[in-house]
Amino acid sequence: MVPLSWYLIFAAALFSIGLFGVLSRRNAVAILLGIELMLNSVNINLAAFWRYGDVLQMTGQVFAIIVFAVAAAEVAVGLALVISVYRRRNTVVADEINMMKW
Amino acid sequence: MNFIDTHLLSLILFVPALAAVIILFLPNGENKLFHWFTLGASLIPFVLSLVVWFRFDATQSGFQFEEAYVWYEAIGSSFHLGVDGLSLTMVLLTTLLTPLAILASFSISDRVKAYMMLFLFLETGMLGVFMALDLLIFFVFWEVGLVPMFFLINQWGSANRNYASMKFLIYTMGGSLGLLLAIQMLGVLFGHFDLVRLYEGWNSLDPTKTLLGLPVSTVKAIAFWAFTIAFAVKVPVWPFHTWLPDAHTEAPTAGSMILAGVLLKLGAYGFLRLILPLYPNEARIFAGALAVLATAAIVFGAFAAYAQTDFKRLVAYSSVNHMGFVVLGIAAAAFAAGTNDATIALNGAILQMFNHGLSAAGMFFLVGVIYERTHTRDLGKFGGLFPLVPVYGGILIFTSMASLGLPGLNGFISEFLVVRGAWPILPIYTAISMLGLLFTGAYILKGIKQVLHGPLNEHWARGEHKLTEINTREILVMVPLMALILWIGIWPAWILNVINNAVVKLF
Amino acid sequence: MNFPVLSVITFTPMVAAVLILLLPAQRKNEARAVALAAATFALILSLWTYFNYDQAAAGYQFVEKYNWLPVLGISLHFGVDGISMPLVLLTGVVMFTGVLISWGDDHPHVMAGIQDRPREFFAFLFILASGVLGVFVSLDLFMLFFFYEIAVFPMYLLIVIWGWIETREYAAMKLTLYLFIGSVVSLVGVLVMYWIQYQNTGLLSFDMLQMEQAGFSQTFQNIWFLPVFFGFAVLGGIWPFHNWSPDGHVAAPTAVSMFHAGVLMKLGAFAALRVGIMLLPQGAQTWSWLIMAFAAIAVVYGAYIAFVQMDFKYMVGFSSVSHMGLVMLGFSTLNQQGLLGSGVQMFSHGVMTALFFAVVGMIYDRAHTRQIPELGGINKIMPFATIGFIIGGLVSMGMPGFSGFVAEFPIFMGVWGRQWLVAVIASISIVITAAYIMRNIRQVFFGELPEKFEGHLTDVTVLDKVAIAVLCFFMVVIGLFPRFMVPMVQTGVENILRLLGGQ
Amino acid sequence: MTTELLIWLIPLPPVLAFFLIVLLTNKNKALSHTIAVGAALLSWLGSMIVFVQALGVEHLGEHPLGGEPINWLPLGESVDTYFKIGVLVDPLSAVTLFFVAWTVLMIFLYSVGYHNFGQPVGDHDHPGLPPHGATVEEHGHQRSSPVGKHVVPSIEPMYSRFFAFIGLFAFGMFVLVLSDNLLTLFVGWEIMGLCSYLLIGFWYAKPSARDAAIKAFITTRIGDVFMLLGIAYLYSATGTLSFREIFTEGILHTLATVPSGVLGLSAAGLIGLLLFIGTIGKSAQFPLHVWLPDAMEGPTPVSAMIHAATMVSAGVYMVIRMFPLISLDPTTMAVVAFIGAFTALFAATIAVAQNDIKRVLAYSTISQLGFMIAALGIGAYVAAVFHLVTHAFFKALLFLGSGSVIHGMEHGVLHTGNHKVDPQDMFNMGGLRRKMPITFWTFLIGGFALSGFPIITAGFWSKDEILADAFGHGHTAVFVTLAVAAFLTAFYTMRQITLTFLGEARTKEAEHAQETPWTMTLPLVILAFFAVTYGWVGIPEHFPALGGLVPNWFHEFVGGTLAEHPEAVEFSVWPLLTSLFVALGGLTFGWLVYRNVNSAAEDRLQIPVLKNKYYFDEIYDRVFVKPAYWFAEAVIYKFMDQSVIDGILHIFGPVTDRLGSAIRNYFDLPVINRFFGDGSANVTYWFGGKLRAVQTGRIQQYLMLALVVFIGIGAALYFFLLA
Repeated sequence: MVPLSWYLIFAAALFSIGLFGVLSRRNAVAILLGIELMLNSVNINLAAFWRYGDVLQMTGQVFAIIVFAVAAAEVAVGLALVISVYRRRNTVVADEINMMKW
Repeated sequence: MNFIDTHLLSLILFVPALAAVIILFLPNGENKLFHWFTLGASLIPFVLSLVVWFRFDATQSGFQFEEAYVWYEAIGSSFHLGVDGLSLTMVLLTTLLTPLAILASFSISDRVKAYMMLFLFLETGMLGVFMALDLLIFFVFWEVGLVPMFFLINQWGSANRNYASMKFLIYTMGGSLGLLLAIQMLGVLFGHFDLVRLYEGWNSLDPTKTLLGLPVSTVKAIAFWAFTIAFAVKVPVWPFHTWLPDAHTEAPTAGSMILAGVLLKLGAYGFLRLILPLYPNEARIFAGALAVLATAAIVFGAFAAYAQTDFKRLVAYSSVNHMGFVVLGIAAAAFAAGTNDATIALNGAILQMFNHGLSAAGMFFLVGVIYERTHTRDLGKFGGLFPLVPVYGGILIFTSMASLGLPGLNGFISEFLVVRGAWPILPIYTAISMLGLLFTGAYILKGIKQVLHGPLNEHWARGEHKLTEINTREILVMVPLMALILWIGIWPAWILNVINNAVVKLF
Repeated sequence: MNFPVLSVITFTPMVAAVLILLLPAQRKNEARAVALAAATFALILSLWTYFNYDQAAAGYQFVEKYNWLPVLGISLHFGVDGISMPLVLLTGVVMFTGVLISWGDDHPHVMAGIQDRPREFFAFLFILASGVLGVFVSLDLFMLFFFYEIAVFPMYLLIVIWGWIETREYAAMKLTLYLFIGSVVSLVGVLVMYWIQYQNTGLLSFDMLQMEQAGFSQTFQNIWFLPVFFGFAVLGGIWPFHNWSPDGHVAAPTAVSMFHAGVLMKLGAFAALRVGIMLLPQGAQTWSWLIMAFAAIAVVYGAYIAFVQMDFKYMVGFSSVSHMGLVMLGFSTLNQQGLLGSGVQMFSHGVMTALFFAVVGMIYDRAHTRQIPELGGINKIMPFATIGFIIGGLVSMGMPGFSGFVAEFPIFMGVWGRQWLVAVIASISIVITAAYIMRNIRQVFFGELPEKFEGHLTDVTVLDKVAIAVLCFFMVVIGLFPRFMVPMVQTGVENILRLLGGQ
Repeated sequence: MTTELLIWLIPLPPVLAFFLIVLLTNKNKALSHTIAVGAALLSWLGSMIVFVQALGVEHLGEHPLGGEPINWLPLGESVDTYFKIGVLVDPLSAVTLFFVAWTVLMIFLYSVGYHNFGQPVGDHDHPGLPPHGATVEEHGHQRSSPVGKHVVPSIEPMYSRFFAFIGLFAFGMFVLVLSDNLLTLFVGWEIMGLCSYLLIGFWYAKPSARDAAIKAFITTRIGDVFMLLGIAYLYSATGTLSFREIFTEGILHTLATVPSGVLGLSAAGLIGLLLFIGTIGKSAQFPLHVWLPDAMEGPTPVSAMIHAATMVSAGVYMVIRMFPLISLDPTTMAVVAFIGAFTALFAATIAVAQNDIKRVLAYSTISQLGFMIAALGIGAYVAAVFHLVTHAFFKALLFLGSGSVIHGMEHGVLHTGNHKVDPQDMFNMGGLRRKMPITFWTFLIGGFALSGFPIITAGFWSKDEILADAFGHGHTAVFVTLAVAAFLTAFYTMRQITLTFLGEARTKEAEHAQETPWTMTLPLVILAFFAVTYGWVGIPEHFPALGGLVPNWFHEFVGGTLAEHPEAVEFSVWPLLTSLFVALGGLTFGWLVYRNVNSAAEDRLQIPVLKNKYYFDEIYDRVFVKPAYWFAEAVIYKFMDQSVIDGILHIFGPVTDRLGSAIRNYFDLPVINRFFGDGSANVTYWFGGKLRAVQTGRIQQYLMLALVVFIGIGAALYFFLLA
């Protein structure tokens, strides 16, 4: 079967893409997507380690599920914020959301 | 009854304070009530001290009627009371003068309640100093006396009272700083403040040892001066005397009576009770300096009094002059402790303290009497009042003569004894102080001349300014004083015996 | 000792605070009533404890110990000894009187006391009180800190919200910063001690009774004593870190000033003693000369500045700098008389200065000025307050017959034991104190009553009189019968001397 | 009643009278003078009894009366160091007691009349001023028709007070005479001082009287303080003041040998000198004589008489009493002799130029006392005592006489109502011998006695004895001086008599003068009797013709006072001739000169320097009084107390203030508050401001930063841990 390293490399790549998205995109939604990518890359890692580790222990899956939950919550909150910002400011560009800035 | 027997001193001491507290709870505005209640309350200590006086066994040495209670054992201070011939005389003087002073202040109508309370507290404070056999207690009462006096002057005094009262308070407190420190040092050294034990312990210190990093002799010298200055300010010895004319002049009549009658004695008492026994050597060494100051007080006091145009100030300066003799006697005794001359000098000094208490109180009261009627103390504004107030005039002349030291009256005995005792020891100073004695005559006669004699100042003769004769209450105040003045002048043995025994035993 | 009296005392104010906050805002008098009830209760309890403290047995009594965070060796460990017992009582007294005088007079013309949002005021005040009490009673270093911070933080709000409009932000911030910086500094020291103890004895515990046996090395103590001691001493208003205190006094509302000067500063001194001197005795011996120097400076310095103050509250503020200097002076002697004196002085000064601020506040609330030259003739209007202030003044000038003398005399004796010169220098302050106290009494209370006050001023309320009376009572009783307090303090002092080794 | 007790009791009645009058009978004049005179009578009685008993005692000098002294001041460890007082009657005090008792009684009696007892109260008399007389209406036979009104002398307003004072005075004198020690003697001495003050200033409303009183008191007090010093010295040197103990061989010897360390005098010398200064003050010797003439301001003439005749004798009495001690040191004796002789002459010269009848007598008193002092100074103990006694009598007589004259004149003045006429100025008198015969004859006797009219008057014998002693002991200078003085004495006495009594009345007042009541004349007569007879008890044995007719009792008796009996100086004719010459010469010369002088203008002896008493008052005023007051006020009070001492005190307040505000404003506020307190805050603030730039608010920048940091830390960890 495919060695663990492949999964890891794949996850790392996915993470990097996500990170790049977060850092480079100006659109808030896109940034959120990037974050999703990063989370999921972590999930892949977790699953992979579980599979190659002690199968009887459920920790890997459990953590992955927790991450799903967190991610869902985060998307929900995040999108809600973005929408509310858009309603007020007619923009979803991160740089223009600077009300909190001094 | 038994309780009274065993607690005589503390009763004498605390009855006034207790009465003061009671007054606090009496209904306001009842001036008459306050007057009489206070008078009664102040008479109790007098009666009790008479009891002590008659039960006192002059022949035996040491302290009598001793009482000791736990007070502040943490630093080794106990509430230790006791009297010997020296303090008993002063206690008697205090308890005698206070009722008179209170009787004298019946004319006070402003805030009588507070006034009377202060007065009673004042009495407690003074008595405590005379009775205390514990240095800390001594200091406690020493300071306690100040506050009521401050407020008496500051609240019921005349025009310049603020200045005078502050001067009095700060000066005396400043003076007693050294006392405080020295007492603390003694406490640290010995772990207790008990006088009776200190008398031995302190003098038996090995002079070669070092205390607090200083040689014992130095420490003693410093402590000696600390004590001396505190007492010198109180006496007051020239040149620490300038608070006195101000305080006396501004104080209310009764206040001046007590101030001159008793408070000044505290200082002299301190000399006798603490300095001579505790620092015999230092006292001997510095007696010369003390004598110089005493002589200065006598001479300059007399001159300054002679220069006054304010009747009360004149009398105030006379106190400086008279207390100078006390100090002179003390200096002489310090110089030649143990000799017969010293004994005589001390007898003179102590008797002089008592005598001055009588005559000065009387003089201040008489000044007050005429001040209440004329509202001026300016000698220039009087003149020829004798025909208007013959009785007052007679009393005034009598008291003045006592203060002048006329033989046959009390002042002469003590002054003679002081001179007699001091002459062989400090002849020069004694001789110079004679000049003071001469000018005593000068200023006394000046006072009489300006007030009573000469052409009548018509301003007081008629109309709303008409000068009224001294009234019965006021005469009542003077009678005991005059009686004692005369009695001591003619037959001093009754009091001198007690004093002499104390002196012989103590020094 | 089954009944947990100490924790009850400590948490009573806390609970009361919560209760008060639950009340609707406009019901001022209920809030006051609850406050008064709680304060009275605490006072009674503390009195009860005070009189049930067994002086023969000495040591820590009414001890309670509950595990709080066993892993780190933190426990809710309460207990009082001869030093802290009087301070608990002091807190009780100040709390009680503070509530009384904050009740004030809601006469439309006067509006004395706290008329604005009393609910919140009392709530914060009680949290503060609770913290203070906690510090005094806790034998656990962590808890001590815990309560210490609790005590400090409400001050900010109390001053900022109810303080004197002119300077309240400045003063509040200044005070908070000083105190927090101080506490942080000492916190570091404490944590280090905690750690070293772990190394030495292998046990993780903040319990001070155990720390006493931690066996800190001489060098360690020399190094860490200074931060620990001075960190706390800042709250004790030690020179040259005293400056927050007069400003704070001036800005704070009356009751807060009373707490501040009366209790809070004792908090610092107490903590400095408990943690600094008792846990690092050799360090204390090494550095006592420094403390003595600072303290001596503070004594004279404070007196001199107070002498020239034209602002009544500043005058009192600096006088308490001077008096706290005496406390520190007593600490620095590290001998029986000195520590004894400090112990008593902490109580005496607490009561005395509380009284001062109470009276000053009463006058200010009515006359709306604190400028001494503008005041005068107050005794015609508030004689009772006048008498109170005079008694306080006599205490503060160390007049025999009052608690001040009982406290100061041993302190000076202690100093004599160490360095007579300092005693001489420090004693100057006595005269200066006498001078400004008497001068101000004369001016403010007996001077000429300015006509602008004619009829505009009202006498103090009954509650105020009660407060004054209570405070005076303690000063006089201790002055006349030192036995009332001294032996108890002495038991505490014995313990300290034991730790200091020797004796 | 034992003699001792009696002696103790003698002084008491007058003092009791004093208190009775002051306290009780002040209002009732009759009662007051009854009490006073009664008291004087009792004392007189006692004195006479004691005197007689003293005469009976053998060797009174060795065994004086008086008995055991009693403890007065308990001093020192044991009873024998206590100070004891007692009474003592030895020959000296006995004779003194004799004349004191007599004169005192006479004064008391005389005062009744002098103060116009029985006369109506004055119209506008004022306490403190002499009475101005009262107007009475005479009614004719029809009661309703007033015939006319005229002014009569009015009673003294302070009548009772006067008797109280002289009562106290008598007490003082008796105490002084009877006491057996120097201290109680001093007590009496000073009490008399007080009385003289009170009596001179009796009419206190008169500024002149008031000032004279003060002058008298202060001047005598100068002497007194030195005397007190002497007493103290004596007491400390010998441990006693009792005459019995001091005048014993041992003590006197030690005193004579111990040096005092002052001017090379022996202890005895210095003590003697100090005591003698006391006498100078009391007996108005040069240079402290100035008070006595002013003392005449007192109620004419009684207080004057008290001062002149009695009190001043006290001074002499004291030196005589202390003679054994004083005589130990020749220097002191020389001083005494000099002062005495000088004063005698000096005063006499002044007396010559005085017009006030009393002042003449005052100066003559000073001069006569000078005689006594001089006699003592040359060791003529008995002579001094003798002259003391005789002088007391005739001088008393003269003063009372002059008083009587003045009283008579005042009557005249009241009659004419012309108050400008001074009733005391001798040039307003003249021819009074007819108006007031008794006064004239008694005054004549007194005057002759004073001037030493040979044989019959007492003054002759005493003065003669002094001159004889001076001559006999070879003190020529003293002898000459005294002789001249004696001549002058006789001269001004005659001048006085001539101007007053002889010739014609020079004023209407003198014409209307009238004789005084019996209460005043009776004393005159009695005193005149003694002024004559008393001299006969002391006639020297070897006196031609008279010598030995009567034994020289006085010399025997008084001489016995001394331990070694002074032998009488052997008789020499020269002094006798001298005294005869000066007495008679002076009298005749005086009469010749003044017989027809009618006004002060014609008096050629009105030399300013004499008239103004050699300007002593002015000099003293400039040299002592004014500077003293200036010193007291300007130097001591204004400068030393108020400027220097208070100045120093007043520095403290401001200094504290400055120091305090300096600390507050230049250290506390700037350094501690601003620099450290706010300073640290500001630094933080500034730093924060600088750091603001980092906070862009761009989430992606933050993330980038986080990434960089993460990588950095990761690298670091990698580097440190793994590698």
